[in-house]
Amino acid sequence: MDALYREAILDHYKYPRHKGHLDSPDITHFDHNPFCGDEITLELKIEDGVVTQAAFDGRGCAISQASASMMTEEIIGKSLEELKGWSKEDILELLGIEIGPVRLKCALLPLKALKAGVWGIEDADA
Amino acid sequence: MDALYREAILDHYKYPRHKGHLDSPDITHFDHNPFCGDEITLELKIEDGVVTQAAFDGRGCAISQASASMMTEEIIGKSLEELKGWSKEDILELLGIEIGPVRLKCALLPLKALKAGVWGIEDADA
Amino acid sequence: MRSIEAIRADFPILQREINGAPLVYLDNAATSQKPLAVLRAMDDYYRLHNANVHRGVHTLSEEATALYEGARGRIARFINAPSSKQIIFTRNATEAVNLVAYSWGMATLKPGDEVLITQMEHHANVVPWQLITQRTGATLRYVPLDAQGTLRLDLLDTLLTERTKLFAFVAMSNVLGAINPTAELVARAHSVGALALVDGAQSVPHLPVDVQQLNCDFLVFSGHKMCGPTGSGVLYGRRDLLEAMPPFMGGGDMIREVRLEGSRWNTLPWKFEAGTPAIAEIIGLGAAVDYLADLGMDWVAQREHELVRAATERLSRVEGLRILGPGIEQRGGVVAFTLGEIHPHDIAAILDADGVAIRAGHHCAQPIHDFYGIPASARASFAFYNTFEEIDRLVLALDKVHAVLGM
Amino acid sequence: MRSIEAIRADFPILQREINGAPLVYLDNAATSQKPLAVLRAMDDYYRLHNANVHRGVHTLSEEATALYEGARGRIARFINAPSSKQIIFTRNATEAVNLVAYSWGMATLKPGDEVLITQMEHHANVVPWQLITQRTGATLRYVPLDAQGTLRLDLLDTLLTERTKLFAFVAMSNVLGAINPTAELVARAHSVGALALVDGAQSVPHLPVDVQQLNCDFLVFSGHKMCGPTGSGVLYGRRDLLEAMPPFMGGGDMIREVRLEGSRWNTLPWKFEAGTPAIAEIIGLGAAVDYLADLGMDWVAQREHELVRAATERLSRVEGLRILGPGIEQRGGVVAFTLGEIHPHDIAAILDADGVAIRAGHHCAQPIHDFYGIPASARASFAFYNTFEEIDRLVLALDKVHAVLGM
Ligand SMILES: Cc1ncc(COP(=O)(O)O)c(C=O)c1O
Ligand SMILES: Cc1ncc(COP(=O)(O)O)c(C=O)c1O
Repeated sequence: MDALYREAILDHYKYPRHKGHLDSPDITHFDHNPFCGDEITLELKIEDGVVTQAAFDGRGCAISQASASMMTEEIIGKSLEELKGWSKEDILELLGIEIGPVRLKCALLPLKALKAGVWGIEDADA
Repeated sequence: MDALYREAILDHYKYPRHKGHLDSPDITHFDHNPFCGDEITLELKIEDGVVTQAAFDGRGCAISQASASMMTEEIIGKSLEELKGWSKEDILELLGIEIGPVRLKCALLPLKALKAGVWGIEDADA
Repeated sequence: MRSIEAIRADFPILQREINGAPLVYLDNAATSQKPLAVLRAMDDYYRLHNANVHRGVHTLSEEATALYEGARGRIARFINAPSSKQIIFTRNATEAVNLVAYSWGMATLKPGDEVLITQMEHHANVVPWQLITQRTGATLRYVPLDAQGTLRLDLLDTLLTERTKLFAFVAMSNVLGAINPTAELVARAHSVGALALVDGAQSVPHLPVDVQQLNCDFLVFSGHKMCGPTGSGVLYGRRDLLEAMPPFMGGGDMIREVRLEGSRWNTLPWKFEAGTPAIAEIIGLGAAVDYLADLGMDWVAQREHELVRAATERLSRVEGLRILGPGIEQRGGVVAFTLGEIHPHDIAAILDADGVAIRAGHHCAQPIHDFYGIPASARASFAFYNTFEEIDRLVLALDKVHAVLGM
Repeated sequence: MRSIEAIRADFPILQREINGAPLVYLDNAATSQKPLAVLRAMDDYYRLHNANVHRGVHTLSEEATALYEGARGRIARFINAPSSKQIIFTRNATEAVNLVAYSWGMATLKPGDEVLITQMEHHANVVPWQLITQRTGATLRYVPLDAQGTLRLDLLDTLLTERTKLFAFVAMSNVLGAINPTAELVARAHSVGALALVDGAQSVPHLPVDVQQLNCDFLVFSGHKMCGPTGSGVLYGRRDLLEAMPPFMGGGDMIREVRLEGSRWNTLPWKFEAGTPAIAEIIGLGAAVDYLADLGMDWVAQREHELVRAATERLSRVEGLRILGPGIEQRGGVVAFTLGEIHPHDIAAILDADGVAIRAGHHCAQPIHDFYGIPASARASFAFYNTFEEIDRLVLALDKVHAVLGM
């Protein structure tokens, strides 16, 4: 099968972690990619500058959904300062796949929402 | 030498016939080709629907000048009706050369002036 | 008729392997592949004749001009235009629509006027009209779709009124595959005094098109979708309209005289062709229409109809697959579909792993997808060089999508 | 450095014979010839990778996109643009000027505003400003020429005022050969708060050009004049300006979202690239800038300078021959001339009989010819692949013009 759909990605796509909503999140951010219709809403609870809970909701392709699921797992327990330093490489490492320019947009949509939420900036470049 | 500049053409170019102006012409028509700057003023005297005198003035390339000179020679004595029936083939026959699309415009400028003058129509297609 | 194998041999790219499997190219509505005859026409031009056209007195320039203008004549004949003066070269269909919007639209439209388009338009036939109606204060209206993905023609009487100045619509949708009753729609536009612009980007490459029979005022299409090169497109227009329209872009070739105080325009078609044209590309497009004319557009349409009939039959048996658009009688060689909840990107990516190239997304037709309430669809689109075996490969690969992503 | 013979072997057309004599191609200012590397890049694209770019998920589309966007990066580096987002692809330099005129000009210019151009502009940098100033009620002004055929810079103080919104001028004239002090003119424009648009159609192919050093706001040029294919052109723009400008043409690729109620634009550079771009041509242009960068633009400029120095020396000894434009220090590889009263068409035709290709006419620069009071001129223009022997052939053929047409 295509290297894109490795086992871990399919697992996160079929059984997404942290999918849903938080009660009164501290940060909520919605982003979408109109070219393919991927949508994500990311919610975070923050205590002392550290992410204590994370959830996402949305729809989209396996890559964007797996990326969101993996990312929410990973960011819990991380400080906002650390997350501000995250780059596209961090997400690609999580996904563990090589990715072309079109699908890259899918893979990075959750990061884009995270960054924008954390920085409080709409439409920031990931 | 280039087939364009055969002897007869050079002769008409160097020694143009009927170059100049008529006293009180019946028909005067100016036309020009802005792409190369060829200009011609054609003057005709008409009696009983027949060209009795013709003259041209202008400037331009050898082809346009030779064409004007040859044409004025040829049209004297011809009826306006007959000239209305002239086409581009008649001029090309006079010139006796094969001619590409760009120079064709030069060759046909005198005919264009003749036609417009005779038909009284500005900018008529030759 | 030559065999399909022989025809396929004309297209070098069809020999390619993708991820170890022979390429199955089913993205023809996005752009077609090019036969050798087209590649050779352009290569020969550059190796033997390349020069700037018009007004060059030297041999190369005369040759280049004859090739370029010769292509115009052959393209005119291909759509049965009365004169090659009515064939204006653009980069693509999109530029052709913009040319009409900027030149005719800006000079004509006023507040109160209406432009009518449809909900099945490609963005190329939407956005220019949004821009120009905003600028001029005119109103943009849409013919909506019915449940079958065809036009609500029952609403035309209400939508087409004496306020309508232009009805711009697609002859064949690049998503729904729907073939619209073009001549009838043109007549309806004319009956209220509106002009009719036909977006032929999908019809000219795939169906016989005769502008005199359609009686349309404008027709736009793209060379790259009809075996021609990228960078080539066409606007056909009614002669009196084109004569009356102000120029669009200014520059060399489109003028007759330039003085510091002002300029006079050149005659048709050059009035609308500013600057050095896409010479090699238009010569390539000339070779492409020769190629298509040799095959015969009736044969092309027939062959693609058989392909799409087989495809829709086989696809409709795939579990969870839903085809957008009308039934086979009204459909050209395009099948857009959804597959359960699986995102089209995932479908296309998994198909690609087996060498099957389809497109996923909104195909530059978001209003259609809004109508269906979906963000995107997968689309297989056919050309005459496709085969029935390739349809088998498509269906097999779709089974794999289920296997990989099915819950 | 490779030998000139080796370089000439890269250009297949230079093997051609015209009327029995080897081609001497001296019409490079109209369009350049193309090296094999450019032809191969395009042919390979069509044979191996052809697909529509952007948003295609299948392999061919990803390859095509990578090639297309890769070319953008290389072209950006060629002119030292800060970012490839500032490189917008057009058909030619003419379209690039029109893009600025329609997008920036229509949104910005008001009655009382002024656009300043010069009397040595190509029509491409005249007519769009005539059209747009007429539409907006702004005023168009000209920097006149002095007797040497250079700009009357002494008048700049009067002509450039706080009313001037844009100063658009040619870096190197395609008739006079004059190389203008571009960076200085840009600075002068900026000193009154005006933007500076540089027409680089003749400079980018022949001189090293660095947009950051010039500090210009816009730069336009054409691919076909710099070893690239027809159908390719470039607009470079300052990023903040491009961001703020409204789109020019509407359609696919330039939008982010299209709803029936309106649309949102895509980001740079795609906001200005509506519809399927000239994919193969831009890939070809990428190969062309690689080719030029390999030669080195310093070497190109040096070589062409030597050629034009030799040409002007030898030509000035031809009886009755008068060269238009400035002396050799200020001249690029262009020599326009008149020969007594002999019409330039006749000169070019007689030269063509000996295989020497020059251009005759106004070269899309009528205001220059009006200045000299002549309707047309003959023009020899050089590229690095020309030779000193070819200059001999030019001069010999001019002697023949005298023999044939002399009185
Ligand atoms: C100085 C100058 N500007 C603009 C142009 C227009 O170039 P194009 O016809 O490729 O748009 C030319 C081409 O002749 C030129 O020499
Ligand atoms: C129906 C339709 N119209 C217009 C276009 C625009 O064509 P281009 O991108 O070549 O301008 C397309 C191309 O996808 C199309 O399918």
